[in-house]
Amino acid sequence: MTIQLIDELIKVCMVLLVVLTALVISRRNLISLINTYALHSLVLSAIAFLFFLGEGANVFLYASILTIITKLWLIPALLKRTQKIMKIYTDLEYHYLHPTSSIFLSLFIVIIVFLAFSGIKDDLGLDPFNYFGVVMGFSLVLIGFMIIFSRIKIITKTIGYLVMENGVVLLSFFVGEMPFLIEVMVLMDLLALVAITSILGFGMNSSIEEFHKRLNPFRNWFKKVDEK
Amino acid sequence: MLIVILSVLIAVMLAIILSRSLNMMNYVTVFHSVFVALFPVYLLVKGVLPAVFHKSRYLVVDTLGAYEILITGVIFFFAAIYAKGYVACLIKEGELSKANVKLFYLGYNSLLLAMVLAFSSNNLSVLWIFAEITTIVSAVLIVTLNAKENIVAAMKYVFITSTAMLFSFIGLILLFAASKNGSGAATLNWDALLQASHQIQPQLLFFSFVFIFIGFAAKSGIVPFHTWLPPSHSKAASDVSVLLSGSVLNIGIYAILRVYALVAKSSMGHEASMMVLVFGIITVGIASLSMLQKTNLKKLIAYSSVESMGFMLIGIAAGNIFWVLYFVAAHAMVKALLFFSAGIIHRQYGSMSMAEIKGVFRLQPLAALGLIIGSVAIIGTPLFPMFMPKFYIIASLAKASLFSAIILLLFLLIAAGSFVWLILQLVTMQGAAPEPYEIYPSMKIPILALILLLLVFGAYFPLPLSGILAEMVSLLGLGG
Amino acid sequence: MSGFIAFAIINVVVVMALAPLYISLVKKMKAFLQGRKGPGLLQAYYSLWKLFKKEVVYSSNSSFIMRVAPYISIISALVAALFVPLLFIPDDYSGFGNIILLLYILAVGKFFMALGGLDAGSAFGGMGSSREMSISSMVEPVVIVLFAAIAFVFRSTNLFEILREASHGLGGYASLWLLLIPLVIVLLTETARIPIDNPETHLELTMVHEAMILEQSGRNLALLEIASAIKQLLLMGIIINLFMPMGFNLQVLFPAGILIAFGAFAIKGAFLAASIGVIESSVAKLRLFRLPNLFALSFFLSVVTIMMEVLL
Amino acid sequence: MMPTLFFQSGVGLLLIASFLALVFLHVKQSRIRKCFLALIILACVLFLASSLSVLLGGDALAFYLMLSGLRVSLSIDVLAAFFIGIIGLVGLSVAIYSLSYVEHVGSERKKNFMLSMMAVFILSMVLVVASHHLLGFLVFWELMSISSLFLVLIDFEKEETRKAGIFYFVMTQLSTVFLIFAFALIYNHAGTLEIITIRGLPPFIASLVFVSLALGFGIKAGAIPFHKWLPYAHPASPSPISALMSGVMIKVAIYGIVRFILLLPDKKLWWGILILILGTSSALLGVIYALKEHDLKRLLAYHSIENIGIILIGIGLYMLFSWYSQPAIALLALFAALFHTLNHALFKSLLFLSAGSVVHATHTKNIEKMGGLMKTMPYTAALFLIGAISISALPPLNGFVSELMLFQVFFSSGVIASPMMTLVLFFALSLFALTSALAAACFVKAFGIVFLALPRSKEAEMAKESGPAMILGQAILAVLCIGLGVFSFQIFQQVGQKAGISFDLPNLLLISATAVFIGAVIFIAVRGISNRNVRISETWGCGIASQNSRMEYTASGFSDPILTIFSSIYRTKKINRRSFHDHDSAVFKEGHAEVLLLRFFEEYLYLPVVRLIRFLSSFLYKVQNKVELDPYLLSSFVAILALLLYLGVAIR
Repeated sequence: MTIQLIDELIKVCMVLLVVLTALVISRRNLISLINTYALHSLVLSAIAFLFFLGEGANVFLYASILTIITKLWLIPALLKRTQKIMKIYTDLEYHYLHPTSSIFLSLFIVIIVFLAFSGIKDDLGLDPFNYFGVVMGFSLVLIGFMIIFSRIKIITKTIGYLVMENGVVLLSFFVGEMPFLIEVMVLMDLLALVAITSILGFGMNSSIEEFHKRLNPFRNWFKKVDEK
Repeated sequence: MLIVILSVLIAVMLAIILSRSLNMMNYVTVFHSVFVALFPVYLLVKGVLPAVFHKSRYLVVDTLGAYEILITGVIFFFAAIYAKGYVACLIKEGELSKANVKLFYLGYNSLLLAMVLAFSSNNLSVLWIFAEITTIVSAVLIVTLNAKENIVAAMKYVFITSTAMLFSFIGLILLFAASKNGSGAATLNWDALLQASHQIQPQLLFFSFVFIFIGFAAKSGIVPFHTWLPPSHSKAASDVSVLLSGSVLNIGIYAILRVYALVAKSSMGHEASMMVLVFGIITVGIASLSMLQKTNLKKLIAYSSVESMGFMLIGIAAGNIFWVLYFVAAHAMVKALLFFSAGIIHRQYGSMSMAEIKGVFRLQPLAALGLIIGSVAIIGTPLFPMFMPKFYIIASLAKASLFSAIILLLFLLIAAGSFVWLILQLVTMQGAAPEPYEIYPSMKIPILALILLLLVFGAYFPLPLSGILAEMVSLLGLGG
Repeated sequence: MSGFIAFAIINVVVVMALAPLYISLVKKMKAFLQGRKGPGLLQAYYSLWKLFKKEVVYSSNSSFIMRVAPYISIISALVAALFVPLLFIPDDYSGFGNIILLLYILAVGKFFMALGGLDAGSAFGGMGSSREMSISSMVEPVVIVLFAAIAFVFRSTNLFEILREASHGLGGYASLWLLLIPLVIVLLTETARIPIDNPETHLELTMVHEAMILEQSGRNLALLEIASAIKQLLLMGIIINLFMPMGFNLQVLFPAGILIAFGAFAIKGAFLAASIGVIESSVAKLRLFRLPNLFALSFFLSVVTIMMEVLL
Repeated sequence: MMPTLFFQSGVGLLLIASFLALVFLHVKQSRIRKCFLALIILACVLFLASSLSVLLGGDALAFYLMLSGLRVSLSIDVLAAFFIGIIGLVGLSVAIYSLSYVEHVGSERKKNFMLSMMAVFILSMVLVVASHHLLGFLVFWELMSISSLFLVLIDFEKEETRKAGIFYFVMTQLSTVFLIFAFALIYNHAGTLEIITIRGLPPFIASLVFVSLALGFGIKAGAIPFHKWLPYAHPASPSPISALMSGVMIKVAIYGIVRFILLLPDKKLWWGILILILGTSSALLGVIYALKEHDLKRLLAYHSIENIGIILIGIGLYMLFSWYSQPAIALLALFAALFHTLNHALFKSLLFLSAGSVVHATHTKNIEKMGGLMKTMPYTAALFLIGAISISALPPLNGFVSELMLFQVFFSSGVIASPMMTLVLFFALSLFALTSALAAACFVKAFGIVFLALPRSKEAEMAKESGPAMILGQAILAVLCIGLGVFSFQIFQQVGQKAGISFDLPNLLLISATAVFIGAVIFIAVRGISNRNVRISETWGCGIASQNSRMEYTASGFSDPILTIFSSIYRTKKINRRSFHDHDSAVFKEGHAEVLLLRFFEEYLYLPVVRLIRFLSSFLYKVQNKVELDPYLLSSFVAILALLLYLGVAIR
């Protein structure tokens, strides 16, 4: 494959990412929300893989594989389990923003990010293509943030956080690869975070006794599904 | 050395997991914190700093790290002693279920571990990860109490800091790229960055500083990222509040200080210090105004933590790192004293509402004394350790910007007013309160010890300490 | 020193001798203007003598303040008499003559009189003291500025020096004539005369000074009367020797010079006392709260004097 | 080295006393309290000795103290020695007075605590004055504030005391804030913290330092418009403490002003004018407010404001005349200010102590409920009278001498080259004269209503004379008041020789002797010629058979004419609420009318600030006290967006 083709493909993937993000903003069904996130991560790993093809650095390959393992399988599974326990299927309400205003705000965000990063574009040595990637990555972070504060349910918030994290990863692809060890540790951290927010989210929707039963010992969390 | 440390840690964790009795867990924890406290002392006395743990230089303990570890160790040590009695009280009152005690101690020791590792990280991204881990572990510690508000508080803590920390990570990525573009060798090792900092593009450096600042500012409760702090510090068990306020908050300031050291000498140094100053002043202002709402004792103390953090930022911006570092230690001690005393008050009255704290001198004289001495100390009264750093930092600030010094002084006055109101309330409110609550001696020891420490450090400034502080300043390259 | 002692004795004797006379003279003048015959010129002496021979009545509520106030009053008046040279200026007057001290020595007497007014617990006495202290505090700035103006003109705060300078004539000090009006107002105020106070009446609405000493009787009342007469004479003496220095401080041989000066002073005093009588008869008493206006006038004139001195 | 040793052992004794009193907080025996007080008395005597040796011998003492790593240099030069002398004197008499007074203070703990804090208080004041190091100054200054705060709060059960405490604290800390600011500026520009380094400041900074010092010390000294804490704090605290606070603590602020003004370089004309305006307004308004007070201790507190004003006038005159290069007159003004400081310390402490005896005896501070105490408490009455004469500036007592010196300075303002300034000074002179006359009026009222005529309440009737220690404590001060007045000429001859200037003071000794002589002659003469019969009878009351206390003139009645004349200064607010039975407001149901005295400075200066802060704080509380997470996240989101915008603009 030629470099041009890869670049084109990456551009396609990025468009896909934007579309998926818009879906995350507007989805109300939790299951489909989680699935959308999984797809989001898949596109991300695809981009990593394309980078591997284009630049040949092994880090991208590992990153791609890791993303698939954790974000396509582990985290969605965890989330789905939580969702099942909590018996919540939809997240209907919005805070501050509605889907349409969210989309407009996202546009605004992109412009601001574009403006803000233009100052260091040359310092970082970014060509327009990479610069676009950086802007997209950062905008994803902010849009994820927007999801966190505009949606009510904890699971949605967690997904918002995950979208943010995807944005960070995307940005890092375009700026330059981080040491692999760091990437792994970040992912571990992410897992722990998702776990804790899920547990806390459960706690908010249940009685204290039930919550503590699950909280301690940890392993109970993964064994039992509440039958009520 | 690494092996010795690791084996101790593993032994500690195993011991906790395996132990059956509460006392056993407590003793192990006390041992652990003593070990942590002695570790930097050993390093300092031996003069082997910086101690490098691996050739990747990811983990390096330099003087600053050792100093912070020492503070952490001391605070955790006192908290561990306090925990013995406090946990027993909590169980007796049914606020902590017995099954959760193990989780509590596990979290306690992991938090200590994460703190130590964070302070020994030379690599900024490693520091970032450990800082994240402290968030998660702290959240676990907060929710061990049987109260729903605790979950909400922990949730706030996790979400607000983690989202902000992601921006920090972006900053780290940018810094990483910048170091590659500037000096050729891509690295996030702090010592290497400091050496190469003059080669890095200043704009880029500043850019990444701003992002890194966001995350760690959230970590240490800087306005407007402070909103998690009052609820989580006030809802957590007092023992945990001590850890959070006296120790965990320091990570943020510590990281900001490190990164600030990189950017301060560049051509964007002025912008950086201006930004830090603005955040500091806003923080002190909002916190001191919020302290005036006299409802909840622990919330008041928590807001005062926010205020102190803001003050540290101001100190950094004013360029008086020497006294900022001393302030960190003083603040940790005072905050520990305040929260320990508040814990006893909480046991006595079953509430933190200030209106209900009546006749405290009759019921809990030691707690009252602790609160009063703590309040007197934290407002920067002379002959207490907070006074000298406050004076010198304000002096430096007045040199940099007269206007902000005046504003700052007025805010500090408001903050002091709230504490005096608290003292008055404690001293004057009499009422037919219940019988004195029986307090375990292990809860009294830390309070007494801290009062003594405060008095000693207030009256006497040890000369070796001055050497250590100066060494840290020169290490950061921020001297004069 | 012996010169001063001689001066002191002569001054005190003159004061004691002349003070009641002018009280009567003013009364006589007022009576004349009202078409009455009026008391004889020696009436004041008779009255005093009679008072001395009467028994003293103390209120059962009163304390020693009541008993000492008359003495302090007369002492303050007599000490003040040492500050105002009436006939001649001694060579050595060290320690005396400070005009501020003079003022405050008079104030001591007033202070104790006011306390004495409160001592018996009667409403009249309290009212009198209250009004007296109000008026005196209103007039105080006026007096001080007036004296400051005088001191400023003569570059001295010592009355002996001022009067010595003035005895050469006021030719060089034209602006000083402006001070005559404030001085007269102060004189009227300090001696409790119309338009500030009414010495004749015992009508509760108008009296000030008389209300204050209402409870005093017998020899104590006599002492107070003498003291206020002396005060009047001293203030008159300042005005006379400042503006009409003819015959004052003659550098002639001892008995003759003194006698001439005494004669001159007595005549000038009589003239001034008569003028006071005229003034008292021709104006109406002011309401208490209108007094600040009057004082403002004299204050203004004093300030103008100073301004003239400073600017011209 | 003896004086240094005296000083140091005095410090040590006070430390021991305060420590022991804290340790034996619960001890009931009054004997042990006597021991503590003996320690304090001894320490004060030692301070006096060391101060006198400096004042007479002239050699400044210098030594140092290690304080949390700082080498705080202490130095007792003539100025410091003078103030230490004041502290020693007043401390001595207050401690003697307390020997019996302290037994009347609440519980055992309170008694011992009061003694402990009193020792710390005296100690801190002495050290503030002695300290020659900015940080040391600040440390002891704070110690002084805190210990006095505790002392104000001794009677903490009362609501008004608590209010007074918080008010006092805020004001005193505000003063510290300004001091910190000024010291920080000095430190920045001079590099070290020795007080003497203040000389090297650039002009603008010097002005800034001056203003903030003037504010800082002005607040502590109680100069108008920063005076509000004084009338709250003084009545709230026990009388010996009021005596210390009013007699000495606010003098320490004066010490600060004098010390720094002497050192500051590049003095501007407007500095002097500022101080003069501050002084004149404090003096005049202080006494005018005092006139309307009927709370005895608050009345005295307002008089403290007045006298601080007088002292400030002296300092202002010093600055003005030295700007116009008239060093001799300037020095006279400075000596007048300092002498008045001493005098005020003496007579105001005396007055507060005797007021304390009175309040203790009658259990009320309201003078409308007193009266007739002259007969039941003759010694206290006599002592109060001496204080009253002294504060009313009547000769031959000390209060008169210092005011006389000020008058002389004013009178010589003709030497100033600028006519405008001369006129301004004459105007200030008239206000000053008004002040001193009003003070006399006020003390006629105070003494007359409290001690003369008939008792106005049961308590006043039952009042008992206080114990010998209390009398002795006051007597020391009273004797000094008389002595310093009568011997002023001789004293200032000595001082003049040392300072190299001549004071043109009247010889009050001679005049008093003359007065005594005349008095004796008059007395003999009157006895010789007059009727010696004395009759005791009812006061004449227009024929009403027996007089009672309701017929007496009241304090409000007494001050009413002056209040009417100054009615534009006392603003009143009339409240009239009525409710009716019907809609047409025809049938009256009930009503409420009241005339409130508007406290001008409180209404227009303090309260708006308090309201603003309270509004902000409750707003922030509302914003920050949400249950949900989202608003919090939104705030950080907005902050981050703002930072991004900033970056977009800043980095180009």
